[in-house]
Amino acid sequence: MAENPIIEVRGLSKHFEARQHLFRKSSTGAGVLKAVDDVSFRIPKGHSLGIAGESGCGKTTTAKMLLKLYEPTSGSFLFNGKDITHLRAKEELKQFRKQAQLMFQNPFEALNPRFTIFRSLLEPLIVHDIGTKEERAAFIKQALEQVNLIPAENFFEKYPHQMSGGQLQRVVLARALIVDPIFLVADEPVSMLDVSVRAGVLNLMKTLTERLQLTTVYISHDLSLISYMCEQTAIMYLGKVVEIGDTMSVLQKPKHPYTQALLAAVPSPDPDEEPEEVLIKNHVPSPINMPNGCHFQDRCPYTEAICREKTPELRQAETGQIVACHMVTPFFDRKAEREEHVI
Amino acid sequence: TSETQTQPKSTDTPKTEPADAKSREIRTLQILSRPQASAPDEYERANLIAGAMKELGINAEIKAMPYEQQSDIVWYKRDEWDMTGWQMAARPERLDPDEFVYNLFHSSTAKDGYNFIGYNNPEYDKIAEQQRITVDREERKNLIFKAQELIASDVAYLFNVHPKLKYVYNHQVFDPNSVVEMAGMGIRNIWTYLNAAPIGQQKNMVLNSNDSVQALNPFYISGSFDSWVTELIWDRLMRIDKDGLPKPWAAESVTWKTDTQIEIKLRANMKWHDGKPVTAEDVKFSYEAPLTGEVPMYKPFVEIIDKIDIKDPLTLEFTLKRPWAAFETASLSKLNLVPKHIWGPIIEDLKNKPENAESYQEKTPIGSGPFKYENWKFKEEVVLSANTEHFSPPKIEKWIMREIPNTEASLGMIENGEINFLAVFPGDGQLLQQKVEASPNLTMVTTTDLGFQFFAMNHRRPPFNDVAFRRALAAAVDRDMMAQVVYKGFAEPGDSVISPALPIWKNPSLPYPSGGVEEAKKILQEAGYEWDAAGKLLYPAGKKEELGK
Amino acid sequence: MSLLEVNDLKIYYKTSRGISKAVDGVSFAVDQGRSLGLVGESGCGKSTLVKGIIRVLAGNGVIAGGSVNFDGNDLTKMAESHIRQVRWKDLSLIPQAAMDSLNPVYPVIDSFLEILMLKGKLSRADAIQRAQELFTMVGLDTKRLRYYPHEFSGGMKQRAMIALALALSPKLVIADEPVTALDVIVQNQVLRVLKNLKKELGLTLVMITHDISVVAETCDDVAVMYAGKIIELGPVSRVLKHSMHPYTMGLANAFPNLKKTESTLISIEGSPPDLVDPPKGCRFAARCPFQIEACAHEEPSLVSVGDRHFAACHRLDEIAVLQAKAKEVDTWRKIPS
Amino acid sequence: MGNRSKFIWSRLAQMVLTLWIIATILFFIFRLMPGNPLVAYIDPTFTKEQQDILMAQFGLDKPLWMQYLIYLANLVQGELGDSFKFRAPVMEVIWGVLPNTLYLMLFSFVIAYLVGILGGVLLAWKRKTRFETIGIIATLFTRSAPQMWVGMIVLVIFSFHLNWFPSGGASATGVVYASEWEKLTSLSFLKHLFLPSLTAAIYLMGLPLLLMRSNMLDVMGESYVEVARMRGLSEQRIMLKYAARNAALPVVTAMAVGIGYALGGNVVIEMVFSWPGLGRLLVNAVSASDYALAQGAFILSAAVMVIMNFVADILYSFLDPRVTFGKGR
Amino acid sequence: MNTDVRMEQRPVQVAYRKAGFLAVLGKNLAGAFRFLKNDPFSMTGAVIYLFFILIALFAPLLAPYDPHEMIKHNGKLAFNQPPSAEHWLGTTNMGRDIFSQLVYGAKPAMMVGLTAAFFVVVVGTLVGLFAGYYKGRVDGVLMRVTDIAFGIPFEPFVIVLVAFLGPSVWNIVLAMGLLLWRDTARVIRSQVLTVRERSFVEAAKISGASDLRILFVQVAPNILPLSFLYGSLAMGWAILTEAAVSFLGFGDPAMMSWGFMLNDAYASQALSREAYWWIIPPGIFIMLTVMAGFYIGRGSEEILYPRLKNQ
Ligand SMILES: Nc1ncnc2c1ncn2[C@@H]1O[C@H](COP(=O)(O)OP(=O)(O)OP(=O)(O)O)[C@@H](O)[C@H]1O
Ligand SMILES: Nc1ncnc2c1ncn2[C@@H]1O[C@H](COP(=O)(O)OP(=O)(O)OP(=O)(O)O)[C@@H](O)[C@H]1O
Ligand SMILES: [Mg+2]
Ligand SMILES: [Mg+2]
Repeated sequence: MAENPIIEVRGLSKHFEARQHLFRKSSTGAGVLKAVDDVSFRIPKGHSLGIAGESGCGKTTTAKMLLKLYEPTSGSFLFNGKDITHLRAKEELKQFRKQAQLMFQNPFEALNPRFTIFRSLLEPLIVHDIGTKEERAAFIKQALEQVNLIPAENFFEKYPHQMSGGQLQRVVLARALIVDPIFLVADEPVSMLDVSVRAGVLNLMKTLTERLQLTTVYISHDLSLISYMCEQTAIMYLGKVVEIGDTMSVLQKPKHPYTQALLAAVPSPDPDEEPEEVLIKNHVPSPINMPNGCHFQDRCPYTEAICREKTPELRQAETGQIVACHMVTPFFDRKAEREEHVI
Repeated sequence: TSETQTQPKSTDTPKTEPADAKSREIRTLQILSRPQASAPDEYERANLIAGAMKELGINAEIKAMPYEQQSDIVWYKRDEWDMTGWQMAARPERLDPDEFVYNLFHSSTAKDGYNFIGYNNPEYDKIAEQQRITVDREERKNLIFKAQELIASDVAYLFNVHPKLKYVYNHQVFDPNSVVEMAGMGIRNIWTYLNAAPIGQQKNMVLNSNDSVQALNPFYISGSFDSWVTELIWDRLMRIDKDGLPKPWAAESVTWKTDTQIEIKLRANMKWHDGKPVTAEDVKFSYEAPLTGEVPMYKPFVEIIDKIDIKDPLTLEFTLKRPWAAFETASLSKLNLVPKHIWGPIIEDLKNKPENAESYQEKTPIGSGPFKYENWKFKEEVVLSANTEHFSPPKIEKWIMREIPNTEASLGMIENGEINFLAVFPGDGQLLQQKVEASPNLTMVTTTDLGFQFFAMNHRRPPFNDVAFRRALAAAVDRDMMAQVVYKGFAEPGDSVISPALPIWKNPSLPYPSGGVEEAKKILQEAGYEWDAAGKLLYPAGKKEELGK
Repeated sequence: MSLLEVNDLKIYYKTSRGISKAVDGVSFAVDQGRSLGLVGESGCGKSTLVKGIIRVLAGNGVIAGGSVNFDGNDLTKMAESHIRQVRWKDLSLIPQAAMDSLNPVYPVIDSFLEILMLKGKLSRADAIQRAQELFTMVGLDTKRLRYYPHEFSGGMKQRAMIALALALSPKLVIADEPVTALDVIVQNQVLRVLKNLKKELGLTLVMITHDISVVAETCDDVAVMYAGKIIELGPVSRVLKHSMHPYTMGLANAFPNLKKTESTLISIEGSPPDLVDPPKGCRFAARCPFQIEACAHEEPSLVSVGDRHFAACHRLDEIAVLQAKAKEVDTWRKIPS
Repeated sequence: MGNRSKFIWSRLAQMVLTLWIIATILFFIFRLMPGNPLVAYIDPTFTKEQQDILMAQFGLDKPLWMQYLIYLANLVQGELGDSFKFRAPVMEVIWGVLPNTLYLMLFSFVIAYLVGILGGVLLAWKRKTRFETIGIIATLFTRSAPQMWVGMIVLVIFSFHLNWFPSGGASATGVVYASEWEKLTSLSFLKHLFLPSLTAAIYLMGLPLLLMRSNMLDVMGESYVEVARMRGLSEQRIMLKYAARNAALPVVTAMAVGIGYALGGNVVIEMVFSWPGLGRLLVNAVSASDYALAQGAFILSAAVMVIMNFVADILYSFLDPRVTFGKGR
Repeated sequence: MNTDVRMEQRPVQVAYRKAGFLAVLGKNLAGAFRFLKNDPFSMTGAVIYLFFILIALFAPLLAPYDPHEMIKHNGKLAFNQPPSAEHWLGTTNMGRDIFSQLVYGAKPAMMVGLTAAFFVVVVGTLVGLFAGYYKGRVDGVLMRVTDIAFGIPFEPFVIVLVAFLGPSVWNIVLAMGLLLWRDTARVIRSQVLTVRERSFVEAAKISGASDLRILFVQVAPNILPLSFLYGSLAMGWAILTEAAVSFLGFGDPAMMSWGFMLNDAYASQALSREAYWWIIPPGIFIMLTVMAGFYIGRGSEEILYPRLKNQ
């Protein structure tokens, strides 16, 4: 691919120590929880990547590492070609913070309940020393108008609890955009919103990110939303990326049995459509102390001996996307190297 | 700190002030006192004294502090304090004037002994030494009188009062005629315990204490309540009689062969509480054990003894290194007779250990006294039972001392009969009297205390190093008012270390200054003191404040 | 006669700001063996409605009118002691927060035993047996009966609650948002469990959700609620395919469809009215792109628009035009935010 | 398992560390005070030799660091040194009063927590009624009243005026009990125990009562209580098995911590009622400058508190299956 | 929507930044008191405090006598007098006016209460904030220190310290200050632990704010009301403790505090004398001030013992 990626992630992992009860034998036991395990991808400038997967598969953890809220256990993270995995220097970190922003799942939580909207939007300006007093007011006004909160002045002195979820989510977006980021991560940005307003926020995000040429990572368990928002899609399962590629290929011609199941499980708003059979067994196993081999082995309808022995490598499928499954015939034999997981 | 309300009277002070007034100003004097909470009377007296000083134009400030802090300063920082509240408590051996007269004022004890005020008068020293070795009572009395005169005219102490001891007993329980009053000690004494005759169902004497019994140990002088118990369990060769004079007790006779030789005949058939006989060996052991170093507190009382010879199983001869007038009181009436068969091995054992006999607590203390140990519930009560085999058996069956730290409660308990002898009452005498008068069962007996309350002045420091200043202060302090206000009449104004309760030793006419503020001012003026325009007292010309800031 | 008939039910909350008319004249019926989906925006009164039906409202909630006929009895008039018998035995409700619906300090089996022994009058052994059956029925490992609720995943808890709801074989099960907050695969599993039970046990089901896809997949009928009122009611395929109310149309536009990626999502701007002081006319008027004069002061009533299909709109007569217009993005843009 | 025992071990290690630091602070507070620690016990008329003997007897003749090491070594063996005042091992002196403190504490806790928990449930049950308002205000009264004051009033009424209970002490005059059990079950002892316990309980019960009430209100809003109601369970059952059971968790913890506090002795009450307990012992020791004893009593109370804090944690996790330990979430 | 929001070159203004910080802090402090307005209980508590603060301030005007003065009528000491027009609450056994003492007693109560509360709020909040926010080692150390504070028996500690440092109110306050912050710290910490998990804190981090800024600008305002609540409770504890310590005889003799009055009454056998006018009023006043704290805290004892869930 011609364009240099803004985001490049190589073998990123995050492990947690599991907790347990003092007296009772817990169902999980002690051990290491591999929330994210060896994840790699690249996102070129202006592109958007959707990450989907079941609850607890490590989506949020990945997002947090992308925003340097978590220090990865291993692997590296390149931003604009620069390795910033272990970036500590204050100024540089601040610079990064200005360029990478997050949009939160729960807008009711994302704003300080004791701050007015104006105050919340002012905070990043103060932190980054942007503008004079008058200019700042203008910036905030602009930012609110940009997210369709018009007339902006009406919202200045409001507190979060005085606003609706849809409005708040827009404020959250405005706050993310007010520092002119080049990279935006949206972690389930609309899952807390009502259906009727959800579309509004999504459309707004879509147009703004396109107009501002933002590189985005969009996290959701809702594949239909991802298909609506993103060019590329990564499917995660228990800390690992199992399938990644163009949204079209991944969602229309899924190769990994997990992706297939996931797609089959999405209910259709069309009452006449026959629901598909979801070929998946059991529950998500405990992410603590995973067995050898493929993480999906216990639920997969196609499991064979090799799945229990060897962790499948990511390989390119004939449809273009990259898949981690022993059962998918590789498009060409060469093992897809991490650096090559370009999308 | 606290200030009194009275303003200095400037009417009779000179309007013109001396030119060098500034340098002659007397610093603010500090009066140490225990806090009102723990010693209300001392604190109130300090207030009254500070008030009197203010009237003389002297700034005084009361510093309240716990007793430990106060004593640390008074004992160990002997030149750092000005005035302090203090008291001398009544103890039987203090019925002999020696301790007060010698220890408190002899210059030899000024450095690290009892003479913490730093009183130094060679003439007095001589008298104090003389009375110690004057065995003849009349002769000694003159010396004691003279000593008191000197103390009074020098105003060695700022005497306040001899409080009145207030005891209450239940006359439905004890025959009033059988209750014995002891000079300077009141009715709470061993003679009452021995003599009190129960007249009803209640055969026990139940009295109160307001602090814990610390130990029941014949070799350890601990708290005063401990001594109430120990003197009952352990006999002594002599005991102080109700007239304040020692009389033979376990000894049948005490005969002074010479000024330094005393022959002691033991009573026959005395037995320890464990049934073993009391022998001369035991007596000798009792007097020699302190010399081993394992009984440090009793050592001072036996050091004077040169040797003890056993003449026969019931006769001993004590030889003193030099004559000592107070020997009967301070030694023969003081040391407990201890069974050698019990304590001998203990003392031997202790010789190799850091501890000494003071820390040894017998499970069941064994003495030969009129009461036997029965039970001790820590912080609750001590129970003794009558030793019917004693040569002077008590009439009560049991002697029980209950620890009741709460004064209100002790009052309530004597009223409702939970106790029948109020042995300690630090509270308001007037109230006690009202309660007793309102009760058909109770009788109150008050006695002027052997001990006394005073304020010590530090003779090492100006202005107290000036007799005139001390005399003026003494004149200004209204001791009658103290007795009336602070003690609600339950005290007698004091002017001597010897209590009026001891007429044999007390000098009735002492030259202790009085006359109030007017008289005080006169004394000061005569001594050259002056006042500045604001009415503040100034040192006499040529003297300046050296300790001020 | 229907198993459950709700007639003009009104449920109000006393709040510091005044009376909040959370449910304001709702009528519907559920026949034996059928399933009704209740959809609507957050806060439109769905939970209030079902809680009102079995009278477990919060302290400040009152039933202000109407009746609830269940199995021939009016639940609103029933004595408390009597309705206590009905609860769970004849009618069980899986509440919205099923995740936190089990007493956290007892193992899950205790909840089953309590119900089965106390209300079902089973012996302990029978109760355990029955609990195991129920667990198997919803696809849970019977070993898990001894676990504590917090040791269950969200989907498992939801299934356990379903099992518990079925413990006494009630005639009607009401499930309040049984799959919200579950991810797709688990959601799919839970819905499958419900569907199977419906098929096998002939369960009558009322299911609340705000996801019309869920309704489309699971229910026979659907009622669309808006601001305390039902604005459209009918068989699922009719309501979703031939929506008669602008709100329902809007709702359909707002749903992304995985199979039709080219379509744009359209949102309904604005937010529902304040229930303490609802507008006089149609409650949706302020957000409706087809609003006319009458909408502002006259409340439309729920009228039949065909085969068991009802809707409440003043412009039902021009419905074909509206339906066409509703598909256009610009139609919905005109509404001021 | 690993994590679990690691937690317990690390908590134990923490406890030891905490105690060590407290002991050290205490040691230096007592030693670094100006003046001779034995000031109240060394009569200035003692000869130098006598003073030295005394200093040696209490180990005060050695250099400070050595005293400290000896002190620590003794502490590890449960040795608290000798009381200056009683000339007896501190441990022995403390043992003499500890049972009484225990009885007073247990009795008052039983009263307080019974009344408190029941009262809390009742207040929560009757919420938004006048009963509740009055109940809360009354409870706040009991919680705000100075204990000595309540004690005095109780004393005047029940002892001085009505003469129902003795006015002080722990046992009747001259009674000797064959065993602690006989003492505990004797009417006379219980009579002595009653007033001080009552006074302590009046103060203590406020905490469980208010805590229980507000927890109840919290829990009653929880989904599982609502659902229990949906299940048609009886109101009593819901209140007790659902609401109260869950609401009691923090109360139990509070009680464990409270016992820790209380074992130090309730100084004021022991003072007013002449109760021979640890608190009074400590105050007496402090005012009598019996540092060894004060230090010992203090360390002991501290140890009990530290242990009870630990017990509270463990108890909580025992009672609440949801509590987890470790570093993660 | 059609404005381009690219804002590239923005001048830096440091001064404004600082002013903004202070302004926010000030506003938040004001916000912390806002809860008073909405809660009749808290309001009652605040009114009681105000009442006593006024009494404390105007004591010399309100009290007819100096509280230490031994009053003489016609040269005779007026002691142990029952209430009369002259002495509304009678006199003590030393002839001091009880009413005047009561009035003067408000000052030390308020002084002790407020300073102790201040100590508790400041130290407890800071410790709680840092421990909760920084977690890890900082938390470890601070919480160990808190554990130590929790291991020290409170009343005995105050007594020991006061016995050593001398009987002054300030020493009592110091002793309380050294320990009482512990509850506040623990509660604030657990509160901070939850607040710091809320996304707006993450949002602030993502916006590049420094830890200290997040701590004081974002987190602190959310826990301040709790701190004030604790302050009000601490005030009650402080007053009760001062009373108890005074009662035990370790009080400041120069301060006419209510606890001291109770001690005086008790030591002077006011009970046996049935001088209720001497015993009851100081008790009531102590009770009222302490209760005021509880009222402000709305009796929320549960905040004293937060569930240990998240420790
Ligand atoms: N701070 C943490 N400490 C311990 N475990 C964590 C932590 N954060 C996340 N986990 C665990 O890591 C795993 C992945 O969590 P993550 O939040 O990334 O999942 P997710 O895909 O975002 O899930 P959801 O869809 O529910 O938001 C989960 O098992 C979670 O419990
Ligand atoms: N106890 C209550 N007191 C006052 N108002 C209440 C109460 N419970 C609910 N409400 C209000 O009543 C309305 C309906 O609430 P309800 O919970 O029934 O909505 P819902 O449709 O179930 O919403 P959701 O989809 O969010 O669960 C809302 O406006 C809500 O704020
Ligand atoms: Mg997530
Ligand atoms: Mg709901």
